[in-house]
Amino acid sequence: MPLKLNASLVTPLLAVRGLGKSFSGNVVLSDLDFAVHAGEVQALVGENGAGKSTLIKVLGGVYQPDRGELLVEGEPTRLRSPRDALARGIVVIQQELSLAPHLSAEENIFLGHFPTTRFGTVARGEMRRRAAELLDSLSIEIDPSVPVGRLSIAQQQMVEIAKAISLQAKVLVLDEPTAVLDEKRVATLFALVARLKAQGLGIVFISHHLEEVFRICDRVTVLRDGRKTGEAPIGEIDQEWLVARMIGRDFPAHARQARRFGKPALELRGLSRRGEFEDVSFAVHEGEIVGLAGLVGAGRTEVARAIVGLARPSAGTIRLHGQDVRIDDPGKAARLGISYLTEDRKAQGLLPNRPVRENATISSLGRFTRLGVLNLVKERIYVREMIGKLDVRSAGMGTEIRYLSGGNQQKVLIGRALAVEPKVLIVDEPTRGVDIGAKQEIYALIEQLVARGVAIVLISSEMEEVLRLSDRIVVLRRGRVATTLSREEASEETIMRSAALAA
Amino acid sequence: QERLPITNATCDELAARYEKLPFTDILPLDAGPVAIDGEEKPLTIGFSQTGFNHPWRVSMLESLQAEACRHPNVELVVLDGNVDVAKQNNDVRDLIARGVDAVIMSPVESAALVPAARAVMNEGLPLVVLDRDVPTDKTLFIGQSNVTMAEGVAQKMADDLGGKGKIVVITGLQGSSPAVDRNKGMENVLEGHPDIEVLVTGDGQWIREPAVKLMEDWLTAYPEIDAVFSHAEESSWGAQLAIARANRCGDGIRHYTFDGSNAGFKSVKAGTFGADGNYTPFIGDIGLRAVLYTLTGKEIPDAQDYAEPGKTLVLPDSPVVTAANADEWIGRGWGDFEPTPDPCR
Amino acid sequence: MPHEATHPGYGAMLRRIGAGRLGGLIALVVLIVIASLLSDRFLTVPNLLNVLRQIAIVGILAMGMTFVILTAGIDLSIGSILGLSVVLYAGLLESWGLPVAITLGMLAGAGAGLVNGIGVAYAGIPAFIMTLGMLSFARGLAFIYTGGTPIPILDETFYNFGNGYFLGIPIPALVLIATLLASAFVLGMTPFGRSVYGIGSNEEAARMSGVPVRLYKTVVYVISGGLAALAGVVYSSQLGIGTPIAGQGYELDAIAAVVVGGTSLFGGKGSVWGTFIGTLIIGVLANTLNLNGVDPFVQQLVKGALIVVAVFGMSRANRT
Amino acid sequence: MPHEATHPGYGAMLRRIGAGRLGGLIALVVLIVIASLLSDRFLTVPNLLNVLRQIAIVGILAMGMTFVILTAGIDLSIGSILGLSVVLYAGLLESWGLPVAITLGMLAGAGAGLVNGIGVAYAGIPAFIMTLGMLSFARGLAFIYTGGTPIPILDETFYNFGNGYFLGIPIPALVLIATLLASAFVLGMTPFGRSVYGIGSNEEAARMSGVPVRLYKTVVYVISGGLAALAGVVYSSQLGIGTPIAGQGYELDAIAAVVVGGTSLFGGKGSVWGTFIGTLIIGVLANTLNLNGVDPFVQQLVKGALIVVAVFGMSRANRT
Ligand SMILES: Nc1ncnc2c1ncn2[C@@H]1O[C@H](COP(=O)(O)OP(=O)(O)OP(=O)(O)O)[C@@H](O)[C@H]1O
Ligand SMILES: Nc1ncnc2c1ncn2[C@@H]1O[C@H](COP(=O)(O)OP(=O)(O)OP(=O)(O)O)[C@@H](O)[C@H]1O
Ligand SMILES: [Mg+2]
Ligand SMILES: [Mg+2]
Repeated sequence: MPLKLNASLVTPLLAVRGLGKSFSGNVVLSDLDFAVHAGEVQALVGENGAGKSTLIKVLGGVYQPDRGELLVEGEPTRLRSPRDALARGIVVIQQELSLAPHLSAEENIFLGHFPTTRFGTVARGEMRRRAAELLDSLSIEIDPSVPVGRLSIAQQQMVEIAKAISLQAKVLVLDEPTAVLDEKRVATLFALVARLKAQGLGIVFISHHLEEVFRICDRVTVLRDGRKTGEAPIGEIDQEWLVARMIGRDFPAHARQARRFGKPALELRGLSRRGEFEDVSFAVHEGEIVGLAGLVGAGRTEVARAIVGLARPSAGTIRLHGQDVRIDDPGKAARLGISYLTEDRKAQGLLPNRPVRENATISSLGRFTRLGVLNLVKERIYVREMIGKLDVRSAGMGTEIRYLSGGNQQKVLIGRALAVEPKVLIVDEPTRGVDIGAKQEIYALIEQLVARGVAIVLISSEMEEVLRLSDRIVVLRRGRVATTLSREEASEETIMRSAALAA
Repeated sequence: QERLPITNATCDELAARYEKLPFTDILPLDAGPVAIDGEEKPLTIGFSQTGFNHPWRVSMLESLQAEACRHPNVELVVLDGNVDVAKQNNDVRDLIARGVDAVIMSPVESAALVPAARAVMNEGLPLVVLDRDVPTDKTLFIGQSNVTMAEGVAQKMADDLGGKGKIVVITGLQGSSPAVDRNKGMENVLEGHPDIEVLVTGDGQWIREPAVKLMEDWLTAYPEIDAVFSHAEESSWGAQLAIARANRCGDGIRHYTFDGSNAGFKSVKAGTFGADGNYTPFIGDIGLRAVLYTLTGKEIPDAQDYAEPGKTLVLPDSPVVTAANADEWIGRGWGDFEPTPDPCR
Repeated sequence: MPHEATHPGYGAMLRRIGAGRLGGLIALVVLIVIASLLSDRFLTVPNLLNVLRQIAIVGILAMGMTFVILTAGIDLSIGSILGLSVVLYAGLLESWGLPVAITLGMLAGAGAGLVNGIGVAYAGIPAFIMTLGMLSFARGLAFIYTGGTPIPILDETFYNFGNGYFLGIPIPALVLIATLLASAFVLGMTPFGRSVYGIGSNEEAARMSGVPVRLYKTVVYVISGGLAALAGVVYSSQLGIGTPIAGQGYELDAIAAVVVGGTSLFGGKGSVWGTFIGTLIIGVLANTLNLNGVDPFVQQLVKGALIVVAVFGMSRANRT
Repeated sequence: MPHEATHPGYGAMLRRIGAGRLGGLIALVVLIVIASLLSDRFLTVPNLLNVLRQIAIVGILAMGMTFVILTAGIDLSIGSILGLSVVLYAGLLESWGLPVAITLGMLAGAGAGLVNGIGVAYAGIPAFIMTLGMLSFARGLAFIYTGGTPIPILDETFYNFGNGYFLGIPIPALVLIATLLASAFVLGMTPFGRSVYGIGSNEEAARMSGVPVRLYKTVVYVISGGLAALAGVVYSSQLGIGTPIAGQGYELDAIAAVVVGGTSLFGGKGSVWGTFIGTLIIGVLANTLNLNGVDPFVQQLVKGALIVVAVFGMSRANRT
């Protein structure tokens, strides 16, 4: 490998020239040049909908380019399918997780390239051993024989990464791999990326976290509306340079307003669910944001699900505005004024083949209904306004939401949660996969809601986000409240310490 | 030479079979083009059959095609009702839309084809109904009775059993009109024989496979069975297979069945079946001749008034085929295939 | 819209949405052109009215099936429910009179649908199995009620309903069209209808959004059962008989109409308009084959092949 | 494992997986106990062998169907393919001899499956429609080939195959068991088999992983068609006749067996062992009803209700 290094510095492992791609007349990429070299981590950044995922889908053989050529080690190539791409050593981890939920982790890792015995059967022993090694090297603590559908999103993401490594790639493309990982796992992943880079792989890394780009990348390419607006070695630029090319505008400096809390809106008392969390108590007041921090798997999502009636607590009570309530399903929760923005966009959020408009209003149809009939005009006006306010970018509200970029999908779902005008809003990883511009917009939105007296529970693995928004921070560790920190006490360090402390 | 639909036979082949048809002497008609008012224009006759899921139904068409072959200016349009009254209703209306000169119909279900029959009559077209009647106006109905036929078969069974015994019944497809009628005929006879006990009834769907399972299970459940009363030869064969497999050939279980195929008659002769209801499908040719009589303005000699609207043509009774008359009937039934070898022999 | 420039898309997008149905329409038009070339009887008023009358029963069934399939469910029991309702109409007519007979029969159909719905939505039994069970169960009831013998219906009013015309159009066709319009309204203009699409698109997400998923899924089977009983009204009034074997196998015809009409069996996508077109395609196909006197055995073959070709052609048309 | 405490999971996990089949087994055992109480003839060797022979045809069909359903597909054409193969065996036997007849019939079955597979996997036609078309098409072919008349089979060897015993077990039952073992091996032990689960679980993910999705999907339909033809061998050798209506409606029985056996119609989940149990449940049910001489009308009713109850009970058992 090292011998070839020099030569491959000249010839990129993978490149596109003059690439163009559109979907039924909708131009997504135009005249794009992009290259990945051996032993290099190439960052790809841009706003939601800039075309990053589309580009890497072309690289991975999922889409065929309309225009331009694709070169693998200097040789013009057509990749007709992901199978073709894999055969050429190009491995892509998609933004949307793509695992087979019914298969075990080890089978998912080796799906498409099972180790076989000499009789052509799957070599189970070898598969298990190699899977265990891989998972171990990534410090993923899961039972490799468990169906991945039972794993948390973060764990699934790690399985995907293990899978990619098992493929012995020459080029590894990671589309927002860190979006669902906590700090600890991000560090693990970055160590791995460094190792692979040293082995001579070419790596493409997509992230909305610009600090991550500066942490591990060698070069960066900026996309905007499907065109390249900048390319530079990482050492020659700074964050402002990036933001300017991505968005072309600046953000106002963040100034936090003082908040005034009202009466307790939502109180949990000794809430437990066997095997998931235990004795969780905290209160959220009107006009307050309570952050729920913790490592992946700490049980934050489970608590939220119990609150909105998706899982039945085995003990404890939920009080709403001073009254004990029993919530059996999210419909009841919604009627009581509790809205939940789920962390698993694809599985629990999107109505994938329905238009943006319907996705936005499915929770709040009542407000457009008179005498049992929907007022479609009113709905349209409302959605248009919402799309404008949240800056959702899509061809129109009639587009099926699955065709939107991940970040824009998230904005629509936020719009859905807001449309019911909740009194209590639980947001689970609200800015996962959202670009920095949109992130600011979402923060502003959350702050507006709080100012209007909404009580908010914020679940987030992003330390910065929790710190910035929360008035109080409840840290969960293995299903129990480890500590509750006031705004003054909270810092990245105090949170991490109580979240990760050995039991 | 052109092969005709369904039967896949040529007119030459059918001409040979015409010779053997039992009722060519009823409404006799010379071969050759049919002239209406002295004009030999092409005639299209629609035939709406219940369904072609049974060879009996194919044989009915065969007799019809054989007659049609004798008249070069007569063309048949054949439709398959798929044993669905609604489909057959639609078929008949499609025939009218196509502009046929007359309709021959063998209904899935008597009462349900009334609207279709009225539609034909409203167009002023001749309508000949075969096998199962429709209780509304028509040009002519030609058919035998499944009820009386079943009475004959059941009577033979009662006689053979000496008025005493245990029987099992395998019906034709549940709810289909011949199954209903054959059951009724059997019940009529058994009313007079209180010592004949019906152990159990099952749905044989006219075919072999379900009958095998039924009989297998019944042989397990009932140590003593004297006879199998089955609505179809195929189902009887299924029962016989099950008997052989259960090593119960020695029990002397008798079979009483229906269909009237040559293979069935041979099996009666061989003693496998005690009786075969001789329900002939060869009435299609009479139907077509009746239509041609009507179109040419010829009187149908033996047409009589009867309980239903319209007229009927009374056919000579086909006797139940038993060992006594089997020889006389072999060759006059339908189908030219050999009987299944009796596994008990 | 700030991003107009990047997304010249509206027109394109619209075209794509239109095309979802365009494919079906094109297939229908092509079929009609071929049919008229093959037989000059095809494009006559009586024949077209025939076709409309002929598709009414399966069309009404297919409307109900569309609701169910939109939720990613399936209802195999509609043929049997039709059969059950039909024998009830026939059996109750004489002693109780037309209105009572119809009411009770329709209630039985909706009731069977309710059982289906509760089984699927509350007991969590897969729709395929639940409605397969009902297929057997309802048919058994129909047989037991009649003792296996068809019951003739001798009511003139009823007969005229099934065989009459209103404004020159066969009444069964009008029933179908009324069903179509009502279904389109419910699916397009009510929160319930909207939620039906949502449930089919992603049941979990719909639940999270506060849609009363189980209730609505139940309602969908009640609609399907009720419409099967309505199809039974058309059936028995048209044919003047209540036979326990009525409607056998119609579930497959109805599903075929729905899918040919572009509704996805995986739920969340499709419309009753599409189903109407699908029903027409299948109806015109059967009519043409009959008009041209195609050998019945060959008809089966051709019909099988043509449905596949139609769906294939449609998906092509919708792609471009 | 550090997370043992919060995740008591492994044991529970294993038990849960086991239970996926346990539910079916419990249902079967309950059924068997009831059957033996209702009739003392039930638990006799000849009767149990009978049951095994009786389930062979649908069981073999259901094995093929399991492959298809595991990929989230469906094959409605197997009954017709069985019918087509059966008339080919009967028709070719006399002039070409047994081996050639069987080979050609099996090839026809696999060929029909191949057409299904290409239609579904390459042309993107929904499996329901593609195989519904084939249902009609293959049945049409069988009718045309025979002219609607059954062809008797007069071959002793063939007859003995279908009706004989080997080591005291009916040969059809042995064929079923061999099919079961081979299917279980392929699904459980080969890359193809595991990929079948992967495709059904998440087709997109399988494609991304480099699984030749279209090829494998095609193969699955070829297997289903081929096994339908194998079931045809059992059918015609047992009955000594090649009738074009053979196998009508068997597709629904096969699907029922698969689903009762715990395989999900949405793909990715299930096993041929489950299907075998499902087939047994349905077979024992029919046998018991017959042994007790239940009226055929009532049988239908009871059968419908019991399948639903069995599936419901199983899902309960699997939950705890
Ligand atoms: N299959 C498709 N059909 C139609 N439009 C599509 C399709 N895939 C993507 N698009 C559109 O292309 C644009 C680029 O999407 P893409 O997913 O590449 O963005 P992205 O840069 O990855 O965004 P994000 O950061 O939010 O993931 C978006 O406007 C999206 O709506
Ligand atoms: N490391 C792990 N090993 C095994 N199981 C885990 C692990 N991490 C999470 N889980 C599973 O995830 C569940 C808790 O995850 P949950 O989603 O509630 O946590 P969270 O704090 O919300 O994390 P996330 O950041 O992923 O949302 C547990 O019940 C467990 O099944
Ligand atoms: Mg993206
Ligand atoms: Mg979480």
